[in-house]
Amino acid sequence: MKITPQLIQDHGLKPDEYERIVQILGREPNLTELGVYSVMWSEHCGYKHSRALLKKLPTQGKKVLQGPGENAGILDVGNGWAVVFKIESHNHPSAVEPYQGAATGVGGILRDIFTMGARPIAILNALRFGPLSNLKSRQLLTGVIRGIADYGNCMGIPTVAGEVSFDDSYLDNCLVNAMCVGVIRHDKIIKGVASGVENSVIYIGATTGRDGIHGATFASTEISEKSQEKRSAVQVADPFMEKLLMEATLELIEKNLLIGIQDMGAAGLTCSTCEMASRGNMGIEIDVSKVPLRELKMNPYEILLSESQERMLLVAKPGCEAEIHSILKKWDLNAATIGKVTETGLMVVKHEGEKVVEVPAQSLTDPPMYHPQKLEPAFLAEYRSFRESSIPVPTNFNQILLRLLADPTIASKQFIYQQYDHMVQTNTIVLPGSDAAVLRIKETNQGLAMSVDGNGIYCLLNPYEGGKIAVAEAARNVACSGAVPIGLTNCLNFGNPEKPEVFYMFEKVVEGMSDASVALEIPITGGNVSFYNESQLGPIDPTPIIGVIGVLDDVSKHVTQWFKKSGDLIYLIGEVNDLIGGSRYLQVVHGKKTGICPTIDLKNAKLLYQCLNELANKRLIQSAHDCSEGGLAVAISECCFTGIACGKPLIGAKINMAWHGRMDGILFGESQSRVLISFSPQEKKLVDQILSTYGMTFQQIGVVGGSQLLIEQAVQIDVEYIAEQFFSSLEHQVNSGGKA
Amino acid sequence: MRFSIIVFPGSNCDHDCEYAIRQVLKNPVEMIWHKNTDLKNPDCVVIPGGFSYGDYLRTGAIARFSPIMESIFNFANKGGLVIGICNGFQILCEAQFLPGVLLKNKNLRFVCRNTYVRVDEVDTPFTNQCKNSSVLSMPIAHGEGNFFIDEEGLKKLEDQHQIIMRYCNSKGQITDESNPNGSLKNIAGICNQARNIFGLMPHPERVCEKELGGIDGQLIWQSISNS
Amino acid sequence: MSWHAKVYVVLKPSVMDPQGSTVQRALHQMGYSAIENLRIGKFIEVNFDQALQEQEVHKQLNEICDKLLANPNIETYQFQIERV
Amino acid sequence: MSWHAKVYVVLKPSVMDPQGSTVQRALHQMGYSAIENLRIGKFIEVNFDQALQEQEVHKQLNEICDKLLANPNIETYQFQIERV
Ligand SMILES: Nc1ncnc2c1ncn2[C@@H]1O[C@H](COP(=O)(O)OP(=O)(O)O)[C@@H](O)[C@H]1O
Ligand SMILES: [Mg+2]
Repeated sequence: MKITPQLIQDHGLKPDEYERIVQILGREPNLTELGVYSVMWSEHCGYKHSRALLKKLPTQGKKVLQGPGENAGILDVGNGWAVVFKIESHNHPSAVEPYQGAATGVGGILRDIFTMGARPIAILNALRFGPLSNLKSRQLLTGVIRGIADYGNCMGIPTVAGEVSFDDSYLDNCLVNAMCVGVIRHDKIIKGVASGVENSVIYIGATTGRDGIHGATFASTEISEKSQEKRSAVQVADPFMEKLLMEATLELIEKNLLIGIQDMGAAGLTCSTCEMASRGNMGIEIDVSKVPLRELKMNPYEILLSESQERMLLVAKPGCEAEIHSILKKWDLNAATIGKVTETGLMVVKHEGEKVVEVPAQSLTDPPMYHPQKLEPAFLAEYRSFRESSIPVPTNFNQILLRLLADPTIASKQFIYQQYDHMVQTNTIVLPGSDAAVLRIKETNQGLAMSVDGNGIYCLLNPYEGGKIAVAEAARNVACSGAVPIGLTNCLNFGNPEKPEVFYMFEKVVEGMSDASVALEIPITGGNVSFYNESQLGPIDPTPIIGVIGVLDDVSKHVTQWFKKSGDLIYLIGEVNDLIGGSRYLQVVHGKKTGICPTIDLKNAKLLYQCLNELANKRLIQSAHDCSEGGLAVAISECCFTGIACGKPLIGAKINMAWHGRMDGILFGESQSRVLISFSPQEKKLVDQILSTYGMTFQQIGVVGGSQLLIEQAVQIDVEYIAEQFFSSLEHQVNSGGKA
Repeated sequence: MRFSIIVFPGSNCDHDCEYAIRQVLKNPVEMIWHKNTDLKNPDCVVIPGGFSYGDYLRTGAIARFSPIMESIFNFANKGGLVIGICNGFQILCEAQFLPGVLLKNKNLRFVCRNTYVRVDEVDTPFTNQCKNSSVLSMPIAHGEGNFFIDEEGLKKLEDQHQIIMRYCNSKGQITDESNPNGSLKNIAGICNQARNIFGLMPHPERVCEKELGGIDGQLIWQSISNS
Repeated sequence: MSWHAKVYVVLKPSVMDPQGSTVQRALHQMGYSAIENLRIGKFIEVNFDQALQEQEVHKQLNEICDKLLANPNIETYQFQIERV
Repeated sequence: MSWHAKVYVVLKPSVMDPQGSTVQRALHQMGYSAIENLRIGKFIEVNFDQALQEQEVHKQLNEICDKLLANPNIETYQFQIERV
């Protein structure tokens, strides 16, 4: 077939990119080769617009065993154990087919973890939808949650934490980011590398069908009416197959039978073949007529580009093939030796004896890199010019508090996480519902704390501060649980990077994240970029999602967020101030998505985390909870009642503090780096001393007790009543169409 | 007391049961792959939770044809103890070791949360360490735990005292609000007529350690050990 | 050429159908008030090797329905066979 | 008297059916080796109020299939109506 300009365009390649391919090959590519380049050089696989920036991320650290570049990042947690983790987006597929899209998203990130030899111990997710008053948003939410739940539940991997919020900007383009965490002994770590000439390349797992051909290219364009038609068959999730694949893979690795292994995710067989060859500086030759197929008459183009799920490619150690096959047989999995490692550096594909692809493997993994134009969007100046004084201070604070607690972004996500098995594997020490989930590592005393976080509106108002805050907040969640944050993964969800305004925001967010990562000494071990999150409504809010891992050397020292005991003192660490810019309060109550984004002092944040860690280590505090959306009043409320989700009684509090300014800002403003702690009066001296040592600003703001929440003269309300609103609101709104 | 845990493709609470029995309760355990036929001479067989064969078609439907099932049948016929938890309960029903069936939860959603169950029969090898009418706190995690049986079957279960535990509130009252899945008569666990086969939806292996929020599950394992 | 079978598995009338009633309720809420008795069963299609006699196909179908495709405690089944 | 409709919802041929293939594999292992292409769909039975015209039943069925009973991304449907 002749390669026409139209064909090149249909493959999402630009004319000069095509020229580059011709130069590399010294000839015109054939259609199959064109397909192979087009997927590997798509934005989704090739990071064409983001790579230059991502290279600047701080990825080094004492505990980093594996930074970006492999299937997942790896951190040392001591005692010979390591944690393997990564986050990935499945936004576009989920927007089209929420159930299967979300399920296959979970399947994909799980493979990234167990392909490194680690047993997945936890799944997390971050989701964004349009408002629940919209039928489509409700359908997306319901489908996505079921998809995540069915996959993780069937696999027997607990979904322990997550984050969901709602905003108009995600109406047609929901976000589905899934993160997985696994643990592994150092000596079992294996990589996606091919080496050893003549070693066999083996395909295992599900059969290959025509589903998801060009999925990577699809994820690299905006969603439109047309994208629906452009899709080939929807990828269907088969968690049972993945469970078998996981057990078999872990057994193969445990028995030391493999040189390298890589999952087939985006760009399927193409990607795994050339990436393994390229990482090992080798070539690979495969015969696609040997690939187990599900459909008749598939041509090499289709076989190479199919994104059928639940498949892996592995390179066998010499002499181990027979044992590999017998293990796969035990698990009833397909396996086929489809090729071998070569020294040529070429990716060669044969089909029925004929050579159909011959290209340098490295050229596929080294796509063009762009430095897109950037332009500060005009709206930023507008947001900055917002005057808080233009908002009248209301007086009905009880009602406002109730409204915020019932706001789906703030309200309990119990309705969602009860659909996830969050206890299987019996490691979950802190269940969903506190700032971070805490899991034990069974063979040790240690625990891992984990949290995902992101805040689109801060990044919209001020991308640099927003980027910093995203990192700091996820880390703060982990620190509140008593753990030391040791590394992070991130998923950058943005609009079309070819639009200078979008790219401007992207760059600023990444700068902010980088600076926070350096200042907080939390290296970035990997992540994912999802561009082209746009619809007729324009780009989504810039949404970096940060997943942080923390370590507790003694898991019994973990801290949860709810008040424990009547008579305990309540401290606020951090400042009392009255700024309402960018707050959920301003948005929900006044309908204004604007204002000056809160700022954060990273030096102080670092000290705060160390301070929290010391308080936890010395077992001085009963609870710690960070103030985030909804501000101080919402945070205090949550301390009063979130324990009931774990069978603990609810309990009131009486708050009196030194404050000045506007009461709505005091109660609902979202100043950063603030944490509420509670502790027994006996510990006051020691707590004061530690807080002072770290230079924290703090004050006693109240005492735990009673059945009411009393804040100054402003709030007086029964805890049982607000708890009821908080826990039932989301389910109610999903069922009733967004009416609170 | 020797335990054998059956591992089906898709079982995923097998290691949780193993950990609870071996590490917490210090009993010997064997893991038995479903394609085998040798149970390794246990005193009690455990069919763990999970999604055997992905729960495709119907929960437990395909697992009952595994080679190991015949060995379990023979073992049970000789009076050996068999406990099926969650998916294990579903398999026991599909295999007709226990009467009834577990339908989709009434609200069609998977539910993972703590529940309370009242132990109504203590004269069994699985509950002999419980006090009559005692309330245990145990989590559930299932999409299909809605026990159903026809009227005649129910009457038999009641007459023969085969309904071992029922969902209740923290005070032990059997109420609609405390029924998490629409189960007939709030049934959470039943045994066969011979009382040596027990199926239940809640997960005793998940509450054997304080760190995990409770130790009520130990009572089940201890009862088995003592019988 | 082979045998094509269509198998219908339905819940016995006495067995409640949580899924069916939920769907029916949803449809009522959407305004389809003329709907009643909605029940959800399974529709299984399967081919048999042409070499088999019709009688043998019939026999095998009965077996696999009894053993696997339907649960006799709660379900009944029917099937049709045709040559294609 | 009322209208009785039978609705068949099946996966599009290009869409993978993990459930069907798992069941088929199980049947093969049980010795039913002549079986191929087993696919599992839904069989929905529903009644409509007799007061409706046949045309109206037809229209409503199309609507509820499109909106709720079938997922147009991966499934297709057919139905039959009869008076009972
Ligand atoms: N936002 C990011 N920050 C740091 N590393 C990133 C980011 N996005 C992608 N990466 C890294 O780039 C590499 C390629 O990512 P990806 O294509 O998503 O991998 P895979 O296809 O194996 O999931 C990975 O090592 C990933 O960790
Ligand atoms: Mg990968």
